[in-house]
Order: sequence, then C-alpha cells, then structure tokens
Amino acid sequence: MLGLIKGMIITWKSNWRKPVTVQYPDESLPLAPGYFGFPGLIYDHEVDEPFCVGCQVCARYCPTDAIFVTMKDNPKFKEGTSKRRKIVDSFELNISRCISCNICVEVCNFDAIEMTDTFEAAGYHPDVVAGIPALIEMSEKQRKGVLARPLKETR
Amino acid sequence: MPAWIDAAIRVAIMLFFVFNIVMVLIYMERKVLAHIQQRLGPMRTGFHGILQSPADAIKLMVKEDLAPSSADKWVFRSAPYLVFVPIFMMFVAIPFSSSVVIRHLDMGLFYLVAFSSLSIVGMLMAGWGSDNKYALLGGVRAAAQLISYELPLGISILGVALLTQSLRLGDIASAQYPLPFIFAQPLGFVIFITASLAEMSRTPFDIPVAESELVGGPLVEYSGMRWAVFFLAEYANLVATSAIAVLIFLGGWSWPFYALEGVGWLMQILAVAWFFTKVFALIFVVFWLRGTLPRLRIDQLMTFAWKLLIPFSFVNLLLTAAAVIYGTAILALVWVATACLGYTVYAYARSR
Amino acid sequence: MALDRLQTVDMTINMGPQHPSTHGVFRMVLRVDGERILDCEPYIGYLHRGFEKLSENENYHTVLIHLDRTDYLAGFCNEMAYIIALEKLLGVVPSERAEYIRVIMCELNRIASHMMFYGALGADAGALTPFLYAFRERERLQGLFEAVSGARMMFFYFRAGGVRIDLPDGFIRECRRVLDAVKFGIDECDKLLTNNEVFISRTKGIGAISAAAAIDYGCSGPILRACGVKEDVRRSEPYSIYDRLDFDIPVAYSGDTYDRYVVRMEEMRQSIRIVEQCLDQIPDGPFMGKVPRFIRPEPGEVYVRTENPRGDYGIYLISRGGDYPYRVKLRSPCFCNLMALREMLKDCYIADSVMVLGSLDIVLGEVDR
Amino acid sequence: MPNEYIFDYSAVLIAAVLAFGTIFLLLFLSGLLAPRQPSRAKGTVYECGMLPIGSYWSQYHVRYYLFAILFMIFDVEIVFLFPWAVVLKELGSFAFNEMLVFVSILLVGLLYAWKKGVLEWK
Repeated sequence: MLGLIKGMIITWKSNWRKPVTVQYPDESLPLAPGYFGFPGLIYDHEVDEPFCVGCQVCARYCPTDAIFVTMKDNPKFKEGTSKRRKIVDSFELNISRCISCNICVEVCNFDAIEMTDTFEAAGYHPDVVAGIPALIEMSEKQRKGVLARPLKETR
Repeated sequence: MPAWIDAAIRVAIMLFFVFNIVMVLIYMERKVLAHIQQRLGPMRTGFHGILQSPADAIKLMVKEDLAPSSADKWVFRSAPYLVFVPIFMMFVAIPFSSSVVIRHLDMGLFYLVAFSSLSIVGMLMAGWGSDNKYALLGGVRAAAQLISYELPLGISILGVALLTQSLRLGDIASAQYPLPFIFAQPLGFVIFITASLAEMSRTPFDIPVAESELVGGPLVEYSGMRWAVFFLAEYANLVATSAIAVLIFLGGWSWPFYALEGVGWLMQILAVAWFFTKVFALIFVVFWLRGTLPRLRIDQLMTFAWKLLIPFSFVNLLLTAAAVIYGTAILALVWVATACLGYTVYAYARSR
Repeated sequence: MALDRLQTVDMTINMGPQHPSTHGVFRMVLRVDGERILDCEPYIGYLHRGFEKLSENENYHTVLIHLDRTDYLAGFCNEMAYIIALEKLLGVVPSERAEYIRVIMCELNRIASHMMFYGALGADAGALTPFLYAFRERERLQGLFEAVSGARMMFFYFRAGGVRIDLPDGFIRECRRVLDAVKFGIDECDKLLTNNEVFISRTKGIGAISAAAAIDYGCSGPILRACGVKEDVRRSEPYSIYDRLDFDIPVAYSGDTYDRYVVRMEEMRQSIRIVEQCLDQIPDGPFMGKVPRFIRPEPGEVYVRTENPRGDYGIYLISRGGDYPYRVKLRSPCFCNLMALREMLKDCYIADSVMVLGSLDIVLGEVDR
Repeated sequence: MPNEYIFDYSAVLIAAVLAFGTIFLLLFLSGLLAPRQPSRAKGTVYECGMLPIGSYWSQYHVRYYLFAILFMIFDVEIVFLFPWAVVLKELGSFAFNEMLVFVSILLVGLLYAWKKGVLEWK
C-alpha cells in the first residue's frame, strides 16, 4: 500500500502545479535559434535579385525531390547591373514533401538558401508549392530580427 | 395528488438531475485528470471549456449510429437499455436529504444491492451481441468481475444494517449523527469502496474496458448516442455508488455538523448541499485514483476478490454481529482486521 | 485436474496493426484459450521503407536522414554509429570538442528515449499519468535538441569529422538547468510507478526470459542486462570517449518486465551522470576535424557497434569508391529483441501481451526499416 | 400497510418506465438527427484493421462458469443474511450462533474451492 500512497501524493502535488500546456494557435513556444522550418531564398538587396542562380544542386541532392528549379539568362547581367550571368527562373518548393533536413542549404554553392522559422505552412488551399516570392518572403521575415534570438529557456 | 403523479414528477426531476450531473462529472473528470497530468484539459468551448460536455452530447446525438452487419441486432440494440435502466432505478431509493427523495423504501439497502448487479446483463449482452472478439472478451470479463465484486459489496453493507437494525437509507443516515459508520466499520468501508470501484469498472479495476488491450471491451462497436447511453450509465453509477457510500459510511447529510433533519426549506437545501459536497469529494478521490494507478489483470482481480475481499468481508460481518450481541468493544477488532488487509496487500506485492 | 481435460476451441485474435498498444503498426496474432495466450505470432513489415536500398542512392552524408527515421526516438544514437563507421572508412579523426558534443547529445537522447518507454509502459499498464509526465520531461530535452540541431526528432546533425554546427551560446548552463529538472522528473516518475503495488503485480515475473535464451535470440541492451548479463557496448568495446567517462551499467537478474523497467530507469540516471561529466570536461576548439572536401572513401568495409537506447546498434558500411555507399547494413536491436517475444509470451495473459511488448520498447521504424 | 407498500414500490415501476422511455426517446431523436449512410466497410467488426480470423462464436473457458456457480451460492446466502441482519438484536445470541454455523459451512465450501484450485486462473 505504501507505493500506492506515494503515487497518490505525487499526483496530488502536481495537481497544484502550473500546467505545462501551451494553447498552440493562441500562443506558441519560442523557437530555438537554429530552428529548421522550411528553406527560404535569400534576397540580394544590392542588386535587387535573389542570390540563387538556379544551378539545381539543391534539387539534385534533395532526398524527397521537393525542389524544382529552372535557370534563365540574367537580363540584369546584360544591363551590367548584376554580376550573375544566370539567374533562377522558377523555384518551386513542394512544402508537403519538404522534410526540413537542411541538405539544400549545405550543398548550395552560392549561399542562396537558408532555413527559416516558417513551419506553419498549412492552410485552406491545396496549393502546397511555394514559389520564389513566397520563399523570398520567408527568408526576409527570418532576417528581420528573429535570427539573433538567445537560447530559449526550455520549460 | 395521486401517488403515481407525485412519483412521476419526482422521477422526472431525478432523470433531469442525473443527466445534468453526468455532464458535470465528465467535465470534472477531464479537468481533474488534466491537472493531475499538468495539462489544462478542455479550454475552448466556453469559459475554461465549461460547455465541453453539452458540445459532446450534441456531437454524439448527431453522430451515425453504427452496428456491425454481422451483429446480433436485437441483443446489440437493447444492451444500452439494460445497462442504464437498472442503474437509474437505484436513484429511486437514494435520499439526498431527509425529504429530498423519490421514495424512502423500507428495504432500501437490499433494493440497491439488487439493482446494482442487474446492469451486468447489459454489459454481457453488449459484449456478446457485437460479434467482436474484443467485445466478447470484455463482456465475459465484465460478467466475471461484476459478479465477483457483488459479494464483498453486499456483505460489507450488511455490517451497517446490523448496527442500525434497519434497511431504510434515511434511518441509516440519521443514525450516524454523532459518529459516522466509517469509524465503526473501517473494514466495511474499505471493502465497499474497493468493491464498488470494481463494480463501476473504474481504475484500477477497469479491466472489462481495458483500452490498452481490449480497446474498449464491450463498447468497442458502439457509436453515437447508443455509446453515449453506456457512458451516461457509467457516470450515473458513479454518482449512485458514491451517494450510497456517503449515506451509509460517511454520515450522509448529518455528520459532522448539526443533524440537518428539519423540514424547513433552508434546512433541506443545506442538507442536500452538504450531502453533495461529500459525494463530490468521494468522486474526486475516484478520479484521483484513476490519475494515479495502473490497471490490474483479470486473474489478479478475481484472486483479490475471492481470496481477500470475501473472507475479510465475512470477518467484518461476524465481528459486527458479535459486537451487536456481546457489546460494542468488539468493534475495535475491526480496526485490527483493516490493518491486516492493508498489510496483506502490501506483503503480497512485496513477495513477488 | 478435470478442468484441463475439457476441450474448448481456441480463439485467434489480431492485435494490431491498428491497435492502441502495439507501439506503431506491429501486428501479433494471438491464439488464446480464454484469457490465456497459447501462441503468439508476430508480423512485421507494415512500416518497411527499404532503408538499406534507399541508402545506396544517397551520398555518404544524406544516408543520415534515413537513419534518423529508422529508430526515430534515438536519432543521435543512430547517427553516432553511422558516423563512426564513416570516419573509420575515411580515416578521419573527429575533433575533441565534437566527440564531447556527440556523447552529450547521445546520452540526452537516451534519456528522452527511455522516457518514452516509461510513458508507454505506463499507458500499456493502464495508467494515464506516466505518459504525460514522461512527455513533460521529453519536452525539456527536446528543447535542447532543437536548440542544438534545429530539429526535434530528425536531427541530421553529426558529420564525418565533427558536427554540423557548434553548440549554441549558453548551452552548457541551459543543459545543466534542464538536467536538474529532468533529474527531479525522473525521481517523480520513479515514485509514481516503481513502488506501486498494482504496477509491481502487473510486471514482476511477467514475460521473463533466461539469460541463455536472451543471448540465443540475440537480445541486447536493457533486455539482456535485465537478465543479468553485464553487456554494454559502451564498456565492452568503448567507442568515442566513453572510456574516459565514469558510469555504471545497471544490471538486474530475473529478466522480467519489471527488471527491464528498473534497468532503464537506472540507465537514465547514469546518462545524466555521463552528460554532467561531459559538460565539465568539454574542451574549447573547433567542432570539425580535418575532413576532405569530398566524402569519397577508399574501397573497404567496416562494421561498427554502438549502444543504442534499445541495444546493440550495428552499422555495416561498404564502400567501392565513388560518392555513394555500396551497402549500408543495419543491425537493428529492436528486431532481434522482438524475436524473443514469442518465448516471453508463453503462458501469459492477454493483458500481459501489451505489457511485454511495451517492455521490449520496440520502434517499428527500426524493426521494419 | 399494503397501501404504503404500493405507494413506495409503484415509484420503482414508474422510474423503470420513465428511464426506459427517456433512453428510447434519446435514441429515437438521434436516429432522426444522425446521418445514415451504411457501407460494407462500416459494417465490418473492428479487429485492428484486419479481417477477423475465424468466428468470435467460440466456446469459452469453463472457469468463468465455476465462478458463476460460486457466485450463485454466495449471493443466495446474502439474500438470507439481509433479513437476519435487521432482526439480529431482537433474536439475540441464538441467531448469531445459527448464522455462524451457516456462514462457516459456506466458508468451508469456499476453502474447498480454494484448495481445489478453482480460484486460480491457471
């Protein structure tokens, strides 16, 4: 009977503790500094174009084939405003296939892609493919201050 | 007013009361379990999820009522009636105060024991009629468990009947004004609580519905309103059994304050409030146990009933009878027997 | 006795794949007589993804993302085995700091994994609360994993020669804080179940297996240690920096469900000890050793064993040159442990089947691969 | 006295009828409100997502039966014990001794069953 009573005391005590639940959509836990959400495309503000040149390395290494990239000649290169000879034409990330594994970031030779905090990609639309504008927006959001978070106090 | 109209009104009020208190209890159980587990429990429907139970009731009401095509239709469909009706009938004899009651039956205690065991048939039918192996196992387990615990339950109640020389629940409650029977009948109380936990199929005796192996036992094929009736019956049984325990062991509405026996409105309301404070405290303990304990196994459960509870309940009965005949001092021995029971459980678990 | 001579028809019950207590999509077909199990036939393969074949088309590092998904409760430990194998093949020596980081993460992962076991066993026994308490503790640890590797379960963190990224600032302080909380949590979990009479009667003497039989079946890890065999790869073939660390190997002797539980509870405490030592000793320095630009090992083969939370986790890696491994063979501890289930379930009750299965702590991702 | 008896116990009958009617009403309402789209898959029994192996209609082991027999004996005993308990004080030690004999005969029976291993679930 002693163990039983001990257990009862434990549950009684935790009855009065603060619940650890976080009511998710209303409030959410702080993300860790290096959290992997979905990858986003980094934007080169100096030349006003993404860093990505559409070399397809990430698409090749992607373990789930979630990335589809095409490349085109860079019009700004002809104008002389950009040093990039080629530029990304279309970059499609299939959000429903992406496993946030960071491989695309590691293999990128141009440092054009980064992991963002965006992980809530669900919505009431069947379109789960993120194009260049969405991916750039994800990266921009990331750069606005969220990057320099301290290590969160885990509970 | 003719007697039958009076009875019908009282029964209708009681039905309304039972349905509502069941909703309160479901909400309470979810909240208690949640806080024991450091969760919040239902929070979305209304303030702190207070409308969760009505929402669930509506959901169950408009849910499709499925039955396996191979099930024995009549047995399957009539099982919920046979579970709920006997349990509700127990409320006929349960007084909430000296005059808030449907009827003060002169054989109240016996009546309760008789009706508490009837719902076994419903559980067995649910298990048998579903054409499902889990349900069958659950149904047979339910039958084995409920009949085994029926005995210690009945015998432990007898001690109280011996002391009061009456089976009227009102008399029994009033007889406990200076000292409730839990002090005179500690062994009876322990056995009664244990056995009624098993009768209600609640942790640690929730073996018939063991969701970790039988996935809900006899109820596995039920859905929608038909399933809700079982749920209703389970919680109604919880209220009824806790009320009985309060009535016969914890002093009903009288102890420890002034014997709230007067006929005035205020007195009656106070008595009912005090009575339900005790009932809810007891129900809280049941939920607390559910939050703490694992489940026993069917063979251990049967062994526990037949080798420990039944012999000890006879010890309690004979000691109490001897006390009635030869003097109250013998009741001290009941405390010794209680300690023996506790030590036996402890030693058994250690010896393994 | 006369009862035994009465003929009854045995009933055959499916437990799984869609069953709340079979820890994933495991299926066992039980032949029962009343409540008693006469025979148990396990069926596996519902979660088969062809990990070994998939790995042949991945380059040496991206194999890790599949490995994380084999034993998804102990990603760091899986990565550890593979990375050691890869390093041996490459002839690369990891940096000192990386070794410590790896051991810290592996041991934290072991605690998280055993916590999962604790919660699941409690739930199998019918107790609701242990599961939630276990997840409370896991949550703390997973906060650390997230901070270090960026992911909560599928880490992809170790690399040949080191780790992907250094520990975040303030990690050591935060880790100590979490460890103190987890220590308290383990004690609480311990008090809730270990001495509980109901739990003891449900686990003691249930699903017992002798040491000889366990060895014959190829059991390893806590299952084997619960039978009284003091075998732990961290001690018998020390890898990484385990030979510098001071910890005990908990052993119990009756080989039943309760002993497996006790061994795991003690292992969690030992893991905390290991992590604390590592936090004291961890040197500054680079988190990556000297690694060639391209991971192209010379032809050759290597077999590496490590101690996973579930037992002896082996990686057999063959290279024939080039970017892709020729063969990645996984010796899965869960698979071997599961083979003993039939023997353990002899003369058990139906209710015990889920308990014994829970005590094996299988992860179907690893069994089926 | 008979009047009082009828007054008390007619309520029991009324309670049974009303409780039965309420459940019937609930199920009837649910039948009106709930959708009904039966399909073959919905009509199958739950067996963990697999088709059932063999029939559930199997013989069950006899040990349940033995418990049921034991239960019958003791339950009948309880029926005798209730009236005895109420009037024990009036009847005095004679009734106590009589019941002692009665209970011990049954307890010997229980001991016998125990000894024979009926209470075990081998």
